[in-house]
Amino acid sequence: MNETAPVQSQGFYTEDMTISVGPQHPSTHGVLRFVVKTDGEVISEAIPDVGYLHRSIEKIGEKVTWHGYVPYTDRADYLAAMFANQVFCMAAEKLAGTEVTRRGEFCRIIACELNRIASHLISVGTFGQDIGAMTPFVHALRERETINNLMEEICGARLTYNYIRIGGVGYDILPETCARIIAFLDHFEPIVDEFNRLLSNNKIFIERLAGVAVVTKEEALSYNLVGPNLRGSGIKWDIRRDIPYSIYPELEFEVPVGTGRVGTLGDSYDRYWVRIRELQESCKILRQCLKMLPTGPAIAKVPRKFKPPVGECYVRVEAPRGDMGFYVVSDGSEYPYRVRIRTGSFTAMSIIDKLSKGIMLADLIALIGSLDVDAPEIDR
Amino acid sequence: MQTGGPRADLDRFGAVPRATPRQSDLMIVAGTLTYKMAKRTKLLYDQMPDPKYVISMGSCSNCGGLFQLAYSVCKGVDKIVPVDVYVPGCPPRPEALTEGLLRIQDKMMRERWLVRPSRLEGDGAEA
Amino acid sequence: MQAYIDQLIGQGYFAGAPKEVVYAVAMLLAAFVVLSVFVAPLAGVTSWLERRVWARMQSRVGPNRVGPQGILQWLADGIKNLLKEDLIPSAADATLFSLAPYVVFMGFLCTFVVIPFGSALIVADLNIGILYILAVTSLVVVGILMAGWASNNKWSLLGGMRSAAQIVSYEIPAGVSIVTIVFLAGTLSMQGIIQAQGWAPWDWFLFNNPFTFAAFFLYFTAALAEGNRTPFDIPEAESELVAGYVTEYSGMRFLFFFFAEWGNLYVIGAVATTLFLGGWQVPPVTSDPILLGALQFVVFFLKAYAWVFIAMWVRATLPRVRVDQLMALCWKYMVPLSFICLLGTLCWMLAFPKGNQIFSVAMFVVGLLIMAYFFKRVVFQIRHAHPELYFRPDI
Amino acid sequence: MEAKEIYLKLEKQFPDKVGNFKGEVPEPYCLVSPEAIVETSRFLRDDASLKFEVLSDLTALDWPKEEKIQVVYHLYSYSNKCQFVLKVDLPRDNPKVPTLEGVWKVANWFEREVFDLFGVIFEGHADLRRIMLPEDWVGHPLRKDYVEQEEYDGISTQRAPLVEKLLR
Repeated sequence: MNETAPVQSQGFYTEDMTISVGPQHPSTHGVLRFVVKTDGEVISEAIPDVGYLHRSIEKIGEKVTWHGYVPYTDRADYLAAMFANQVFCMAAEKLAGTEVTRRGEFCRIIACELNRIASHLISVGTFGQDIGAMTPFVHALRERETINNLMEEICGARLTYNYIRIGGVGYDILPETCARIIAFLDHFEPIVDEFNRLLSNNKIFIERLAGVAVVTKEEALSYNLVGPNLRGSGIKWDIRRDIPYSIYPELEFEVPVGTGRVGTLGDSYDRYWVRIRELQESCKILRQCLKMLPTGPAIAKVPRKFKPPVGECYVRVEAPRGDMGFYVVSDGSEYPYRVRIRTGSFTAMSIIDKLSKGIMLADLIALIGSLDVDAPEIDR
Repeated sequence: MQTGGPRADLDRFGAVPRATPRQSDLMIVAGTLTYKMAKRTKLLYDQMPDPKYVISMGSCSNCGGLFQLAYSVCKGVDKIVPVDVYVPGCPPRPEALTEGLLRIQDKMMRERWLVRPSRLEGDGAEA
Repeated sequence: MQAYIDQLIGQGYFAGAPKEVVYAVAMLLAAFVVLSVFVAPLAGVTSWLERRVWARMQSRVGPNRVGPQGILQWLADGIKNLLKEDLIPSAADATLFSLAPYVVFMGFLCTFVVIPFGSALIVADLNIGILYILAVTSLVVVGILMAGWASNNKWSLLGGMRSAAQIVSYEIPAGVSIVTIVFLAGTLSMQGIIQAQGWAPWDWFLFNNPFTFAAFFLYFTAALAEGNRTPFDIPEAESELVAGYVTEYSGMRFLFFFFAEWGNLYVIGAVATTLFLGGWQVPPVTSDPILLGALQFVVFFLKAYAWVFIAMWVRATLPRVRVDQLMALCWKYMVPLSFICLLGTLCWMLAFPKGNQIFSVAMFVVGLLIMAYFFKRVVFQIRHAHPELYFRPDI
Repeated sequence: MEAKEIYLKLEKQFPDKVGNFKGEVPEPYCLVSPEAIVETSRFLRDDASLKFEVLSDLTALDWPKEEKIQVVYHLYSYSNKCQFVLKVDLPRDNPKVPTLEGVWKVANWFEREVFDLFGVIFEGHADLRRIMLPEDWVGHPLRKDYVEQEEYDGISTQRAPLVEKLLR
């Protein structure tokens, strides 16, 4: 962090101007706003102001039936919709104790890992564009276009899938789709290397990110960063590995952790590099799942009027932006009593205020990109 | 976002995303419009130079979409700014948005440039 | 140009009007012809070509709806911008606001007076050609500062400040690397510099000695920074400052700024070819002047446009440099380096007064080897990266 | 580290302030009196054997029938991989509870959201203002008895259902 002398001490008094890096700004992902006090280059304070995409999904949870709520969970974070579906359905199943069929579990993990690749492609691509490189973003979009086609074959929708239902998955995965997924994976691996050659090992890119906005381990814990942001600071914590759910114990994959590859440990480059490594890990997981795909029904028998017993439960899943937790309380009726969605970006936003003291304006944009926060997930 | 991408490429029609409202003449309202964002959208619309058009993309901005029960979602962007083309879908496919863009171009062809004052007073933002 | 007019006066065309007036009118006419016929469409085509080159590099299709392959896209943009509402923000300083684009535009247009398209094709062969170009391009800074200040918007103020600092500080490396060539050529006039170089590549100043080789790349980087091109396009950095100093501009005024930027690209290419790549020098293949002049024009245009293409290529791939890194790069690295090149060239001229032929050929061969190695790597990457997968997107 | 032992440790440390423990539900939790919440959470975080480093979630439940708002704290410890839930019961008319910002800095934003949507006042909070809704919003929406306003800032919140328009 380059310390700059306080403004007053340079003999003449210059005023800090406040700029609103407004809700409509090319590089705040979605509608976020930062009230930035700066003297032109160095920021003295950046106060985040969110809530521009608050669609009150939690209030709707109290007015809609259990089955009917699944499409709303998609919209909680439309870049990684599959994970919200999965968490809600797992929470409902935990409350009611319904058993998910084995093929249903596999279909869920295949859809989730595909969605993770798409979401990481977006976050890595827009991060490159924030630093100024236009081309990698469009290359990432080209790969995501292929994933969108595959998702459309699996569940009929491109972005908000409504695919995972309570007790299993809505539609079965056809063998041709599996063949197409494998063909895509073979095509995708060299593309990630090419992406690295184009952006990750680019001198200016490294220069812009090494040692910028460093998050130490204690800060990461105290601000409860999760997912790639936490692993970027060197803490090896992945819910798929440490609180194993669904069929993850049977798959072996490696959890990438930030190692201070370029600058110091926990800087923006580490968080970016953890996401690139996770892309490659997801490909490995997908290959194993497709090999072990069992036969059988894709969805278990679930009563149409789904009434879980009175009680509450908190389930968490490793979403692309960290652990997404659903705290569901049911009072035995057909409508959930309270649904609380806890997302990774919400807590990542709270650290921006502390990290942005003393960095440059261009670094604030790099910081937002490296934390990979996006509006639908913060505001719900 | 995907419409700017390689397959359904908006650049073919010469459409370039510009960062400021001053230099753009088509505003695409994509996604849900909440009350907190409504004031700013109106401000953005007013900042655009005159021959300006609005595409409301997605059922959320068309009529509030599946958030009818929500307290903080404005039910439809046409309560704020006069909309020219509504693109259905949640979210619409990239090809649908490109179709919306072509509809705007057709609408432009039919307008006579010299007789434009009606557009200014006529259909301001009906509450 | 002068000789041609003297002949006309000799034949009594201008009814005895004073010579200076005739010169002035002829110069104005020539400048008007060059600007309207050559420069305006050139800047437009550059904008269209840039979007096509970007699209090709991002594996998508650029504008191809207006005209064959979209070649008239810039005309469509221009007319649309003409029809836009002429909007001056109320809080803006109206006179400065409307004046800024013309200052930037004038700064860019004046450079075309001295650009030598051919041995006879030059508007005015000033004997201080290159100094004139340096002076005129700094007019752009004044225009940008006026735009930044007048539009009374925090973003444009920031953009204006940054670009002023950037252009002013990058004029020094550019100027010093130009001075190295002026020493070699012995004259400031553009035609003189070109005539000092032969048509064969090893006669160019680029390969004259290792220092001018380095000076060329220094000049090209500094010129990119002066033209606000990536990786130094901080003033209108899309992601940081919304649109930098052009935030408040709309319609035709906005287009003037971008017109100047695309045209500037060509000016950078033209000055680079004049100084380093032997301008319009052509092997004496034909005798009659018309064909020779046309050949010279084509050679000069191709060389200049090659560097414009490379600038587009750089913009598509490289990310943006942060402001303090930009300044550090300029003052800590480029200015000392350009001084070293200057001193090196002087010592070189002392050592070999008539220029060392063998070394130039050796440098030229080294240049060819670098190019060959570069293209080998490109071919390797294309073969390695499974090209067939690009053409079957719907797998 | 079973939930029962955690509760016994807590019981020993804060005898009268920690209430009825429920072990058999999927999420074992215990009730804590509002004044003791800061000490108990600091103890849970710093104690060598417990080490709950992370406040993974902070939210509230509105029980109009029992006339109370329940603030729920989900604590999680990465080192011994276990979770514990603290609950605080507050009266429904003016719920007040001391802030946990001192213990975990992430509480700052969680508490602002609970204040915004439930109206729970957190004493000692750095800047307690609305986070999700615009400043001039009336009422706290996530309460069960929240009724939607007719129009906000000149924009009517109801959209005439299409069917009526056609029938008319």
